[in-house]
Order: sequence, then structure tokens, then C-alpha cells
Amino acid sequence: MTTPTRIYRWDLDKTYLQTEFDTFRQLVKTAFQKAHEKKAVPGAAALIRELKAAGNTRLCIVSGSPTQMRTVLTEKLKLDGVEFDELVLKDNLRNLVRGRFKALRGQVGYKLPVLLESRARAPQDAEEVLFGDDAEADAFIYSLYADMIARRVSEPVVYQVLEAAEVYPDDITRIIEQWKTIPQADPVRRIFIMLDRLTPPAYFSKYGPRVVPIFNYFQAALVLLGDRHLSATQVLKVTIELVQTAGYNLLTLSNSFQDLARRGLPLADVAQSLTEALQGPAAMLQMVRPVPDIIAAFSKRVASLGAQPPAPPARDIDYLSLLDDARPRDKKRTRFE
Amino acid sequence: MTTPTRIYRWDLDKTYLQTEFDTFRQLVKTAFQKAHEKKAVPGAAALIRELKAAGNTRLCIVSGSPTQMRTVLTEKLKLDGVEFDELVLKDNLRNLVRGRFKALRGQVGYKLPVLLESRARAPQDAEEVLFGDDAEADAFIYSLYADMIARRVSEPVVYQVLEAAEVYPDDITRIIEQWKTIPQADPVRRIFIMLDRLTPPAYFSKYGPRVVPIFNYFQAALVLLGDRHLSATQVLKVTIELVQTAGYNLLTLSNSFQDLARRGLPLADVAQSLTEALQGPAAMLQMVRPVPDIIAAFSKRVASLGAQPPAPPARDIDYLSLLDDARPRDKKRTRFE
Amino acid sequence: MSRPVTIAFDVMGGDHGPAEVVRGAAQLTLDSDSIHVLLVGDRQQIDEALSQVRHNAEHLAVHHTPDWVAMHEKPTVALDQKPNASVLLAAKLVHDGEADAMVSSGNTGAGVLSCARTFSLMPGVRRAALATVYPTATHRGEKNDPFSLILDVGATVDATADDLVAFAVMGSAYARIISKNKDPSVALLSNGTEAMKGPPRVVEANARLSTLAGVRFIGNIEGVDIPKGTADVVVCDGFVGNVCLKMLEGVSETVIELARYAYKEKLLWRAGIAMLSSGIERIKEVTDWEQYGGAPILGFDKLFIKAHGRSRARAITNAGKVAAKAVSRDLTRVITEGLPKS
Amino acid sequence: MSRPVTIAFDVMGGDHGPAEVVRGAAQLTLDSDSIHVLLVGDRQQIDEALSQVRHNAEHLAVHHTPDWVAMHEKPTVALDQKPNASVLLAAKLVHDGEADAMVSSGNTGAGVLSCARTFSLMPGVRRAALATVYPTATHRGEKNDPFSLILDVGATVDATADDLVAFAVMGSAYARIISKNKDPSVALLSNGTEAMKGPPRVVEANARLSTLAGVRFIGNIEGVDIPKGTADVVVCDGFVGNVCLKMLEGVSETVIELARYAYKEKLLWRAGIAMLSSGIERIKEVTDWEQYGGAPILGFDKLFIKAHGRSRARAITNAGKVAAKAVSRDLTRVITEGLPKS
Repeated sequence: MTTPTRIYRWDLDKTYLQTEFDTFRQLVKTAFQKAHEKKAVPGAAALIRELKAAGNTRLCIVSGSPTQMRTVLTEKLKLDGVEFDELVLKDNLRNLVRGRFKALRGQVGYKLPVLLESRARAPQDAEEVLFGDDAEADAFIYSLYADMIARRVSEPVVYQVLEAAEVYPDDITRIIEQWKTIPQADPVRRIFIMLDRLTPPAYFSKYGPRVVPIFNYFQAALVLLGDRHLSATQVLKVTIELVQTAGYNLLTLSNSFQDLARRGLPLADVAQSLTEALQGPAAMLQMVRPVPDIIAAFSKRVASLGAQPPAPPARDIDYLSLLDDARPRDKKRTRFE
Repeated sequence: MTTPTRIYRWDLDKTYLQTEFDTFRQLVKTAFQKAHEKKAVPGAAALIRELKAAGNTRLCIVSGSPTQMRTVLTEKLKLDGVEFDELVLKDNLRNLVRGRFKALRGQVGYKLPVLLESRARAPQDAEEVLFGDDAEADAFIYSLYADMIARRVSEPVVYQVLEAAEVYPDDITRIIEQWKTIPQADPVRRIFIMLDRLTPPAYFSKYGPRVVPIFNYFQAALVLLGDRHLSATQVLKVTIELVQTAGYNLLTLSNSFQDLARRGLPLADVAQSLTEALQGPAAMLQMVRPVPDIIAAFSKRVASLGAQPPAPPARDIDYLSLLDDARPRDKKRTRFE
Repeated sequence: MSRPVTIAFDVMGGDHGPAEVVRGAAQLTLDSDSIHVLLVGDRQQIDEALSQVRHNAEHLAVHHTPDWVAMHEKPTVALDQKPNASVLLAAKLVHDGEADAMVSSGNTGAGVLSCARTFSLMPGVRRAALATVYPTATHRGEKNDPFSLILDVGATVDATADDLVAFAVMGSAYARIISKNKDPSVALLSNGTEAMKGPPRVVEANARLSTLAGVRFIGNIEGVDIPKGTADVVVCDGFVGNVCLKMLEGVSETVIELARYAYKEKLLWRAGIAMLSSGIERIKEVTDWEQYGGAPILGFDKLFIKAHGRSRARAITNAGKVAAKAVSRDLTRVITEGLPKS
Repeated sequence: MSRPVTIAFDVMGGDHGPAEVVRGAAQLTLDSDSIHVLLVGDRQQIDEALSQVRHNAEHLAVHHTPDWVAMHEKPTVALDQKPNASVLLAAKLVHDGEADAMVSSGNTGAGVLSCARTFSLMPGVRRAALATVYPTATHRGEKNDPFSLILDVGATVDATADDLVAFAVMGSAYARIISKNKDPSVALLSNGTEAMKGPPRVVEANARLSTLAGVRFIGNIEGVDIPKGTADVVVCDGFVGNVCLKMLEGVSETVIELARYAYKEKLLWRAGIAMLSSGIERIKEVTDWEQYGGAPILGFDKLFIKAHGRSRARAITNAGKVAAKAVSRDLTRVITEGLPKS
């Protein structure tokens, strides 16, 4: 194969799993859930399966869940037909008891070294696509990780960021040393942020167009089709799972499609590929009924936007000023704020 | 002459004179007024002149004003063409300084003995007509006086009344003794109460039909015509004074006429006499213009009342229970009470 | 002293009985030397009421009649059956010159019908209008008056453009005389401020008023302008005006009701309301217009002031004063001169 | 889960700009799983507003148009000149089935005209009516709702008896569906409660409604009954209704103005008002109806909810909910079935 290795890094809670642990009650319930009681975010399993289907890929999962949960989580992933290559869990129970990372230190100090260690083991030309959510500092950490490997961020800045995040000094030293062992590369293609808390997508624009907030994995699939990580047929398979298991329909799908278009993601080729896939002979696609409507609906949604403005340009990220944004919010926001 | 002597007893302030002494300022002004500055109540002088014109009459004036004012009051009465037979003033200045009688004692204790003394001097068959006002206890004292002479009120009741009025014990003794020297008779024909304070006439109904509250001396003249103390021509002379000096007109006169009719005073004969007087040849009567209107107006006012209810019957007066009513009110009532 | 004016009061038929009307009229005889009152109604009840109240009998006369029209009675039927009904008799007495104007707090329809059967319409006026004042947020005229005048509020349910123009002239004259407002602004009530807004009669009236001398016409106003007091005189047909007027009353009642409800609710509120009492009094004074004067019926050669059925003595007194003022300042002549010459 | 309903929002033309409408519509995507919103207006302004606010993009779509009708524009002229005006486009999208109902807080005339040019009148309905809710002193229905419905408030200035009957049927159906009031009372607004009171059209409508099945007709009411809430549905022509509605707004403003004035006046009052604040909040809640939902245009085969020009996000959200409820409960069918069969 000429394609380089592709690494898909996934967070578990709220990114892959529908987890609620904002209250102590939810937390306890989550801790004692059996594998078959855990629910994946709609489309996540299908998307991972399709991504893995290309071969020469690695699925690396990093979770803040404690190592004690390895068995049940492994079982859940197996039930969903998801084969992973790495599953890193957190080494102590304290985090579970505390419910979620209360401090930025907890996130940066835990996730960043895990990511760097994993990268150190990866082929140098491996591309990466990262999946996180808006509940924690995923956009920040993933972007920092990507820019550290690409050496777009300087050592003093990384140092300051880690210090400001109250990472312990010897941990800082270890992280910086680890980083230096990793050869310079620019492997991170996309960072998807699942909008579990419905944070407005525009909130993430400061991380540049590499970060794509998504309302569902259909949107991720569309972007990955454009990025040529998936074929149109694979996108349709993800879509079918969403339609069949989560009540998605023409309206929600075309709205999701338009949402990406409004955010400047170039979808013309994507729509074209989908059209072709749908017009193909594959009987399976007949499951998305009524077949001709889906393309008509997407076209209409795009047409109704008028002329498409240019996609947002890439930009340098000012991590120091974003530190505050990255701090975990204390509570789930209420509906009427 | 076969007619018995007629005695007209008048109060001065507010009954004959337009006196204001509710404030200290008014009081001082009244004390220093010259004779020509004092103003008589409209029609009072004309009424007295006409009453006196019958001959065999006595005009007895009893006033709470101090003896020091005899000169100016005498001069004023002379200016008005009023010839009096008695003018009793109060023996000390204290009453002036105090403004008006503050206590019932001041009124009953002063006026009642004066009236009894005067009556003692009068011919036994003399009829009386009394004139007072609603500012003080005139209706009470005049009625008590009348009923004492008529022996319609018993000695114990008189005693209790005087005691309740806080008359000094030796004064009480003197009053009772004086009373006993007066032969029993029933000479008081009418007690007119000038409504200086616009007390509702019905307020005086407890004193029986002998007491006639009046809004003006035209009303007194009408009643005295009915009582045969005045002729219709004399009533017209009083009326002319009211029209010429005080702005009375057809409306106010006919309203006054109707007011009496509403109170049950029998005016049919009075109206008939007036009609005849007006139709007579006396050119003087032409001054009441337009002549025919006055009778038409009076008739209309009476006609507009529908059937006339019977006149109120004479009644016994319960002096003890009326004592409170007779106490002088402290202030002139305000308009919007 | 102004020339004496006699006001006939229909003593019967108000919500609070004859005594309240008598009290109000009696007060009038104390307040003014130039106003006479003629009380039309049951003599016994009138005398009973007068026995309780100071009055000047020289300025007061009674015209007895035992008949009267109750609030619930149908005016045409009642007046046909009772030719001596107090309200009709009052109108006849005015017609006969026994009084110069009349006041009634009884059945409005019976009042208007009594006028219609007894008085003549002014030359140039085809339909009469019932006008009334109501308090607004704006103050106007010499007396810094918070009241606007609105007419018609019920006499002419289906007014034509001609009628609306006549109403404008009458309302303007009345405001000038009663509110001492030298140049009152006059507006047509419509569903939009543009001249072309509204049903044809309103559009036509707008066009005609725009060119009529003697009336300061400021165009159309909307419902929102009524409580604001945008215009001194608001002109509309009797159907719309009646609905508006009664709604204003209803809103006032509702606000007071809500305040009372709040009062009961909580101790803290009670303390607050006690502190606010003088302020609430002031608001109430402006809001609770039922106690102010009455509503003139305009368009006849004689004036009729319709006081509210719920009028207390003070309102009756004021209605009498307004009637007297209109008579002594020759309202009828002023209106006649202001009407468009055809 | 109810069947999904899409509501088209005319994002432009409200007093507070597109952002307020977008915020209200965005909230709707969070509040309900079965409501979709279609935002019609300037894409850039919509996206700018969406960037500030949580929303569920799966339930939201944008239809871009730079054209819109301002409040001051004359509807006919504006719609002729701007075939892509947001309000007209919203109506077209509803007509084309892209959405099930529409909401606009812009120029009312343009909204009604857009419906008239795009939708069809229901069979049996000759003229459309604009209805609106307003708070009353009475509570009604399952939700203990303090609101009454009044129609027409401006769509049909010269309604006939037939129109008034149709309005009664439409208002009754709407109250039944939106207020969960199983058997709403319906009244005709007139200048007296008697059946014979009012102009001929009202008298005739009264007679016809008295015998119409399916509508609980309680006869005529007067203006005073509007704030009292005597009837759940008040029927009148658009001229009278518009004047009444705007007057209610004006009264509300005036009361608040007076309260503010009182507040400034005196320290003691200020203390009192502070204590009363929770009570005043409650009164304001009932009085300040501008923030509640919107006014439906009834009579067309598609529903249009006209939100007040001054609507804030919450009012827009509520207008959307009302529209969705009317659609999902099949208001149009209920009305059609209730109309008198001719």
C-alpha cells in the first residue's frame, strides 16, 4: 500500500460513549454499568468500523476512565464491533471519584503525555485524525499536541502553558523531554469535536479550520469523505446506522449537511461523490429512502445559502490566551441561559 | 285695638347682623366696626319695619355683644330705620374676648333669664315671635323658654337641663324663681332660625313645627303672612328690599317658596293673598318685575311637587336628650364634609 | 357674578340611588352662586336626602315625579310607557326653559333618547355624539389637564364621514370651553396613522378634516395613542368609542383588582403598599376617572351631561359644574359657528 | 415523539434585528425534538447570531435572502419590488412544503399580504383574521391560562356578518388547540350585551352564532369585558380589534410609565417599591403580554404567527411553539370542520 498509516485517536466519554456524569448519581451509575448497558454516540461505531476497514490504520483510545474499567470498556467496544489498537486508561481511581477532571492540570497533565508517548511509537509518516468533545479541553490539548509535533509552537510557550496549567514541574520536564524525542512532522489532518454540550461551533474557530466541531458523526463522515479517509459508500453506511438506530431523517441529515456548508467546509465534491454512490447499483443504498430525495435535499440546502463565501484560512493558535477557554466549565449549561 | 300686643324678640349677631367672628381677626374687626360698616342680613330691617308698622308691638333685642357696644349698635339700628323697645347686651367684655359662647352655660345661663325677665314685664296676653340663628343654641333656648311659660316642661326637667348646662347653682335658683313669677300662658307663635351655617332644615324638626328654619327673611315673611302678622303688601315690601339690595330674583324667591312648601308649611292662602296684592292697583308693586311671573313661578314650583303631604304635627320636645345638639359647634363646617 | 344657570338633575336611576345625586347637586348650591339646580325625581326621596345634607334652598328646586327608567330597561319601551320618567321630564324642563342643561347618571340610552325626543339637532348636525373625558399620560391646556376627550362613545353606532367631521367640530369646541385648551388637537381613531388607513368613512373624514378651518386636525391616531394622550380630542364612531371607553374602565378595574390581590398575598408587600399609599393614591387619581364629571351629549341645541351610573356625589357636582360652564360659555353657538358650511 | 414540524422564521424586520429572532429560533431547537426551524434572511447575519448561541444544527436550516421589508414600508409596494423579501420567501417556502407554518416579527401588513399572495383561503372562509392573545383577570382551560383570544385585530377592516361567524369558528378552534381549553366561550364585541345591540353586521352575526353548533357562543360582550376575560374568544372586525389591541398596549405602557414616575418622586415610595418588587413583577408578568407568543393569521390553509415587532427571543420561541402546536394538532382541519355548511 502506498497510503501511510492512519491513526484515529478517540476519547471515550462523551466522544464515543454517551456518558452523563454531571451528578454524583450519574457517576455511580456509569461506574457500575454493564457493557451492554453502555450506549455509544449514534454513528460512532459505524464510523470507526468504516475507518478501520481501510486497513493500515490504528485506533488509539485515550480515556480518563480508571484502569479498573478496562474489562467492561473492552467488552463494550467488542459488542459494537470496534477493534482498537490502544486503550489507555487512567492509572488511579481518584479521577472517577472526583467525577471528572476538575483542573486543567488533570487534563493537560494526563492526556498530553499519553498522546506524545503514543506518537513516539507511531511510524513517522502516520497521519492522524483526532476525536474529542466539547465537555473538556480536547480542542485545546489536541491542537497543542498537533502543533508541538509540527514544531509550530515553541518550547518556551509549551513550558508556560504547562506551568499555567499547574502541571507539576517534574511532569513538565518529562513531557518536554518526550516531545524532543519525537521527530518533527505535521500529521494531524483533523480534530473533530463532538458538540455534546451544543457549544456554538463558532466558539472553536480560534483553533483554525483543522478543528471541526460536529453535531453528529454524519458530519464527521462527510468531512472525512472530503479528506478522502472514507468513500461515499462508507459515508452512506454510517448514515444508514444513524437513520436506523437514532431516528435521523432527511431533514436532520440535510440540516447537518448545510451546517457544515455554512461553516465554509467545501462540500461540492462530497455531494458529487454521494450522488454517484447513490446512483450506483448497490442495493444496500436503497435503505436510505426515498433515495433520490437525499441528494435533492442536500442540493436545496446548499442552493438556499446563495453564493458560498471562501473557507476560513488556517491560523496560528495563541495557546496562552486560550488557556482560560480550555479550562473545564464547572457545570453543564442550563437551557435558558 | 283688639289685637293683643305682639313681641318680636331678635338675636343680633348672625340673625340681624351679618357677623363673622369665627377667627380672632374677624372678631377684632367686628369689635371696631363703625355703625355704617356693619351689614344687616338682607331683608331683616324691612321685615322688622313692617312688623313694627302694625303698632302695639314690641321689638326686644337680646345680644351676646358687650354693653360697650351699645352706642354703635343703636346707631346701626337707627340707620336701618329699626326702632327697638329693648336692647339687652351682655354685662362684661369677657364674652367678646372669648369670641362667642364657648359653653352652653354661657348661652342658657345668659339668654334664658333675660328672656324670662322681659316676659315678666310684658302684658300677659302678648304673643311672641322669636328670631335666632343656627350658629348657637337659639332653637333650644327659645323652645325651652316657650315651653317653660306654657308649663309644658316640668320644674325637675328645667332643673336638670340647667344643671347639665353647667349653670351655676345660685343662677339656677334665680331662674326658677323668676319663672314662677310669670303667669302660665302659651304666647310663642313661631321661632325662626336663620340658617347662617346652612344647617339642613330637617335638623330642627325635633323642635316641632313651631320652629321654622329659614334661608332668608322672605321665607319668614311668607310664614308671618300665613300667621297674619303681615299683610301680603308688607311681604312684597320685604321682597322688594331683597330684590333691590341683595340680588334676589324670581328663581331664588320661588325656590325659597317651594322649600317652605316641601317642609309642609301651608302656603295656599299665602299664595292667594300675594296674587291679590299683586293684582291690586298699588303702583309700587310694579317694582317686582315682571309682575305676573312671580305668581306663575310660585304656582309652578308648588304644582311641580305633586300632592302636598300633611303638615308635620306639633310634638313634645325632649330637652334633656337635645342638650348635646344644643351645644355650640366649635367651628363653621367646611364645605366638603 | 356670571349669569345664573339652572341645571336639571335626573335624580333617579343612578347606581347609588337618588340620595347620591341629591348630595352632589346640594353641594353645587354651596359651591357656586350662579348655579341653580332643579331636582327631578321622587319628592319624598329627595327631601329625605336633603334632610341629611347642607344645601342652599334658594338655589334648589324640586320637580316631583315618581316614574323613572331603570338601568336594565329598554329605553324606547320605558319612555313610551312612562312619559313622566324623570329623565324625560328633565329633558322637557330643559326644552321648556325651566333649566338650561341636564345631568343624569341613569340609563344612558334613555338619556340620549330623551334628548332625541325633546331637543332639536343643531343645524348642520345629522347625528348626536356622546363624548367623555379620560385620563392620559399627557397634560394639556391652561389647567394642565390630564384628560383627553373622546367622541362618539355610543350615541351613533354607524357614523358616516359627515358625522365624524361634525363630531370633530363639536369635540374641539367642547375641549376649548371646558378644558380651557385654546387650540385642542383633534385626531381620528384608526388602525394606522396613515391618512389612507381605516374603513372608507374614516379615510373620507380624514380628507375632509385636513382642509377644515377652525379645527387643529393632526391626522389619524391608533389605539396606543388613546392612553398616551397624543390628541386632545379623539374622534370615532359610537361603536368603536363605546368599546374603547368600556375597555378603559375594565382595565382600570383589573389593575386595581390585581393590586388588591397582591396586597393580600404577602406581609412584605403589605408593608410596601402601605409605604406607597400616597403614590398609589396619585396613580389612582389619574386612573380612576369615573369620579370626574360626565359625558356630554353633543349635537343637540341643549346640553345633556351623562354622569357615570356609578357616580358618587362628587362626580355629580362636577357634572353639574361642567354643564353650567358649557351653558354660560355658549357651547352651542361655538359649535354652530365651527361646523362646515354646506 | 410528535411528528416533526418545520417552522419558517422571517428573521428580518423585527425591531431588535435578526439576532433576536435567531436566538429565539435557536432556543426552539434545544427545547423540542420535534420542531425544526428554517431561518429565512441574510445568511451572514444569521450565522453571526448563531455563533453566539447554543443551538442544535440538526434541527435548523438557513434560507438566504438579502431582501426584507422594513416596518415603515408600504406592504404592496415593498412586496412588488422585492419578490425575495424574507417574509414573502418564508410564505413561499411554506406553500412549497419546505415548512409547515411561518413566524414573523416584521411588518404586519407585509406578513398578511405575503400570506394572501401565497396561501389559499380555507373553503368557506372569505376573509382572513389576525388573532392575538392578551392577559385577563380570569384564568381558563387546563393550563389555568390567563389569556383570552381576540380576533380580528387588523386583517379585515370591514368584516361582514359572515366573516364574523367564520372568525368565531376559527378563534374557537384555535383556543381549543393552543390553550387546551376544551370548550372555549366565544363572544361578539359590541356596545351592549343585548343581542340587538350594535351595527347590523354584529346583530346579524349574533343571530347566526346563536344557532351554530360547535361554538359555545355566549352572546355580546362590552369593552369592559375584554380585560375582565368574560369570554375566552372575543370576535370583532379588524378595525375595532386593532384599536382595542393597541389601546391595551398603550395602557400597559402608561401604567408602567406612571409607576416609574412614582418611583422617582419620593424616597419613601422607593422603599415601598423595593419591597413590592416581587409583587410588581407578578403584576407585570400578567400585564406585559408583549412577551407572550404571537398573533395567528387564521383563515388560510397555512398558518402564519405574527410575533410583535418588539418581540425578544423568548417571544419568538413561544411563537414558534404555538405555530408547531397548531400544525401538529391540525388546526386547519379542525377549523374547516367547524365552519357552517352552506
